[in-house]
Amino acid sequence: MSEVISQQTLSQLVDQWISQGKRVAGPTRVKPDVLLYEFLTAADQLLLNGFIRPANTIKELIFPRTEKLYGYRLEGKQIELYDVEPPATEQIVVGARPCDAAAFPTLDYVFNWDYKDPFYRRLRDLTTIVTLACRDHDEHCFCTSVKLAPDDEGGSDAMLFDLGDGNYEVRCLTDKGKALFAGATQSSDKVGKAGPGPEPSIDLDKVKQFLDTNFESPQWQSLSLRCVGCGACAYTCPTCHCFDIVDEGNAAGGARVRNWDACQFSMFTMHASGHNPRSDKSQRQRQRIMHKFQIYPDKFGEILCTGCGNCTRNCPVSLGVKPVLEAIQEIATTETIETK
Amino acid sequence: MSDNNEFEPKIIAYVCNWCTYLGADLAGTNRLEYPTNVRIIRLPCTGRIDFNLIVKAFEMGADTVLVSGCHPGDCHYTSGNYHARRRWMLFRGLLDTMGIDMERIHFTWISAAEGAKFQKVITEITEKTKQLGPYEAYRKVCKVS
Amino acid sequence: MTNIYKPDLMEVLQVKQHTPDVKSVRIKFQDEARAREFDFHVGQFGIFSAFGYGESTFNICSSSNWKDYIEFCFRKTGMVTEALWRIEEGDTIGFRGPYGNSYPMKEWEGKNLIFIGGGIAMPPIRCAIWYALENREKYGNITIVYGARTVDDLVFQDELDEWATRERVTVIRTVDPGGETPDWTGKVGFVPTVVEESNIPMDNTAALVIGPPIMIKYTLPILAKAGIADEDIYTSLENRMKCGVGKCGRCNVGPVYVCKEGPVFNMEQLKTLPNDM
Amino acid sequence: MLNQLHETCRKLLEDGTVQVVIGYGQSSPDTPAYPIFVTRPEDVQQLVWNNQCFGNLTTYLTRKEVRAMGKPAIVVKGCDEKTLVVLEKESQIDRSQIVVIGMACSAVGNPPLAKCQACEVHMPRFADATIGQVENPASETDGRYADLEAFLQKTPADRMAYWMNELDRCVKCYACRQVCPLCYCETCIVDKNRPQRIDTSPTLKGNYAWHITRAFHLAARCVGCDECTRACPAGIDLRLLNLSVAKAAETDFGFRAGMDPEVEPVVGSYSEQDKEGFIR
Repeated sequence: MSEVISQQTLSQLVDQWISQGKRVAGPTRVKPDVLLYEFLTAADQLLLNGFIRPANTIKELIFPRTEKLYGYRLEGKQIELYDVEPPATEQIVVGARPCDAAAFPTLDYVFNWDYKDPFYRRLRDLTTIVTLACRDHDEHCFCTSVKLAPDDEGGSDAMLFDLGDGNYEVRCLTDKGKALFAGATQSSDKVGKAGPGPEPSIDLDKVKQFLDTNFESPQWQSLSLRCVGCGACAYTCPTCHCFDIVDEGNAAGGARVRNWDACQFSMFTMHASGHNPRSDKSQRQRQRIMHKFQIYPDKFGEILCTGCGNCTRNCPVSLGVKPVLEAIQEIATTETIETK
Repeated sequence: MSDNNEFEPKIIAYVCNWCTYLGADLAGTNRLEYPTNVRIIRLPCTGRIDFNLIVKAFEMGADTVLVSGCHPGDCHYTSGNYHARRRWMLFRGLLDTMGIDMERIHFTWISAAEGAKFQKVITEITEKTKQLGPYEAYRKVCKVS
Repeated sequence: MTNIYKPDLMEVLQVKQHTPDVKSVRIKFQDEARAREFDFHVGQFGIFSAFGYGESTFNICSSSNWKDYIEFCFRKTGMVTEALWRIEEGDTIGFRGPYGNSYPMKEWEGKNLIFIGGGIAMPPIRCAIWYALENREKYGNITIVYGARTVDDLVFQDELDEWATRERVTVIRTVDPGGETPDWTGKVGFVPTVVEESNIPMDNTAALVIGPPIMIKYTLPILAKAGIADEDIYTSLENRMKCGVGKCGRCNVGPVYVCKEGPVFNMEQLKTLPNDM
Repeated sequence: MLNQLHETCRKLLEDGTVQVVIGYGQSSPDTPAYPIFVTRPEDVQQLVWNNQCFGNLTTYLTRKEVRAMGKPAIVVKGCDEKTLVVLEKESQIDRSQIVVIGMACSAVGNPPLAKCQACEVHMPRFADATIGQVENPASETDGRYADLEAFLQKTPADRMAYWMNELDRCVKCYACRQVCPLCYCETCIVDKNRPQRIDTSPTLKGNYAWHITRAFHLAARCVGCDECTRACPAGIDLRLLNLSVAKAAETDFGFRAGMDPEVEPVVGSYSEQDKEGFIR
């Protein structure tokens, strides 16, 4: 037995949430050739099918690209700090991909170890995530290689399965999810099924082994050679979470703000002295891969990658995680053969 | 509308040290009154007037920006104003495409002897800006979300 | 929920200029309750802010025994430090911390101590020196080797003078060749050479070496040769940081987050880290 | 054509004329080709040439890692080749130290990119080796600024509204800057903070300041390769901004960046006769 919802009821539900003043986001076409997760003003903007995944991620709902940490007012020698009004609006994402949602249980670790990040937690609590199990994948998808699946439930409060007949099976996974769909679904004997997902192509153990023993490998140079050094991969990654803290304001007052930052920028680690521990883009590319597949797993036990493939899709030179891992795997294999 | 409520525009004037600034000075010594809406920022030469400064002025709440320097041929540094002129020509095209109100950006040549012209220009663009009203559109851009 | 990014407001009690581009600042909590509960260990760092400009990370260079105020020291090099350069007595700045680990002052008890610093690295050593002097009976001989490019670049000169008058304390000052003045009475030469030539007894000794990477690189073999074990040689790393609390992702050296697992490391630990510095 | 490319490159590598060939590789058909760096003659088979070869590879000529590889040969389309003219004019490259392999190109993309619709350099003009012939190249049109002109039909208020909507999506990943072969500054002005001219935050304010700056720093330099637009993950049509400055340069000075190596660049020179109708 399952619970199903028709496309029509789902749309009504979305409109209802919007009219209740909730912020509802989902995949939508902002231009003929640009598909992004955006806040919706009406259910008919929501697109669930006919594409692999949006070019951005839902990370932004919980870890905004720019966020005020607090404000300050200056008057003569007097300074007053004040908290920025915390967001109180409930947020709902509809039609997120499981590879978007799966990032949050992983990100919970870094935002909550020792010092708890109140901004992340607040938005995390306010957000309900309804994912849609993937039926299709493209050549950049590799969720199955990082131990996820097209219907991975991590981070989802509810998951939809397209039944192909204008109906969706709804699986409520948390209380938040249940509350959202309470009374809106009907019992049915139809059970949804996700697509098979991409064939796993990366042996993570092999990759980890390479990373553990090849910090100083000349291969990093060739692996990063075509990288142009932008932040498109990091900013469209569901799990990249590095940030910068800057002041925005003038002599009278302003705010301290945190903005997304990316390890691929040379300024990221530049010391005041002018020394830069990662002055080379090979060092920066290494940091990105190490952080995801060695440092984070060693520290928190989770891989910092959901295999969504956004980094490669958005990369101006089609680099990103998957091609690098595949190359590492190939190098690792060749080297093993050679040493034998 | 009472005088108190009348819109008083903020006008930023980037002027060169050698001509327009002295022109403004002359207006002062000759007691030629001009509106107090203008805030004069002195730079060495119009060639130094980085277009970022124009954007910055709008960011900081200017309703109109004036850039003014030496007449062609009079540049203290020989050619600063010629270079500036070229850049403005290109810059105007860009701002126009971005939908920035071109009636809020003015360029003039005012020499050290033209105190009266300075007075006239400032009076005119102040009046003009009063008609246009506050530059709400750019303030909307700069309202940090 | 506590806003971990919001600093405490601090009143500036004193600003002291040491060199043409180095100042130290003494600050105290505006909030008295915070002042009472505040505690730290020497070696920890804080994040200091000039509102309107941003935050910068410095070691807390005062001793943890000084309860009425804390001090930090900085060189004018960027936007934030230029803003801090302009502050005066009575101004307000921001401080959050203390962050990171600290010097193992407890473990060092019963040992001779050798402090080796170069340039702007004196402040993070100074807190440990004062702490040791304030618990004088717990530590053996103290040797301080401090070098800078020129005589003008030596910071805390008055305190160096004072330390030199204390019992069982040796202070060796040096400047790089060419940096001396006609009346300079200290040594002339680079720190590693001076350490080597000074015949400092190094038995039962713990060393704290902070300075430019090149200075550390050439000093370490000398200490090793004198028989100081890797686990007794300490340094403090100063990577670029933004959050200070292990989130912003830039201060790591390989797997180690300097802001949380550092900034204090001994050589044994550093040798396990990849060359990411 | 591909054979000829392979042979040319093999020869260049074999006889040591160059140490590296910067060209296009591809993982599977009909996916965007990406830059590859071929250093061994036996690897020239990896080079591809087809309508997926979007990138402007000249962006690598000024990068230290690539420079360290030795003398390069570079595969260019007619449009990319214009960049070389500007780079040389700005003393960023020594043309005699680069072997340019020009590819005849009717258009890239399917459907062809906007820039290809009004392309007049299907055949590279200054290459050391030119490969292929364009059959029935679209005849040169005056449509270079067609999209911009259509856009300018909107009222200024509508244009403002359009950009507010577009630039709201900018996340400041700087892909536009990083792919640009003419954004070669050691330290970009947004990365300088004394003073902080441009807000680094990806707010509308910071984004406006950034995109005005980016477009204007390319004034009369941008050759219209449109890599910035292609690279933008938010799909912002940066091309319109570049075109507006290019159009001003052409209208006012008869100048088109990268077209004629003999002409003095517009920015950096001046004429006493420049028109100044807008100056009082």
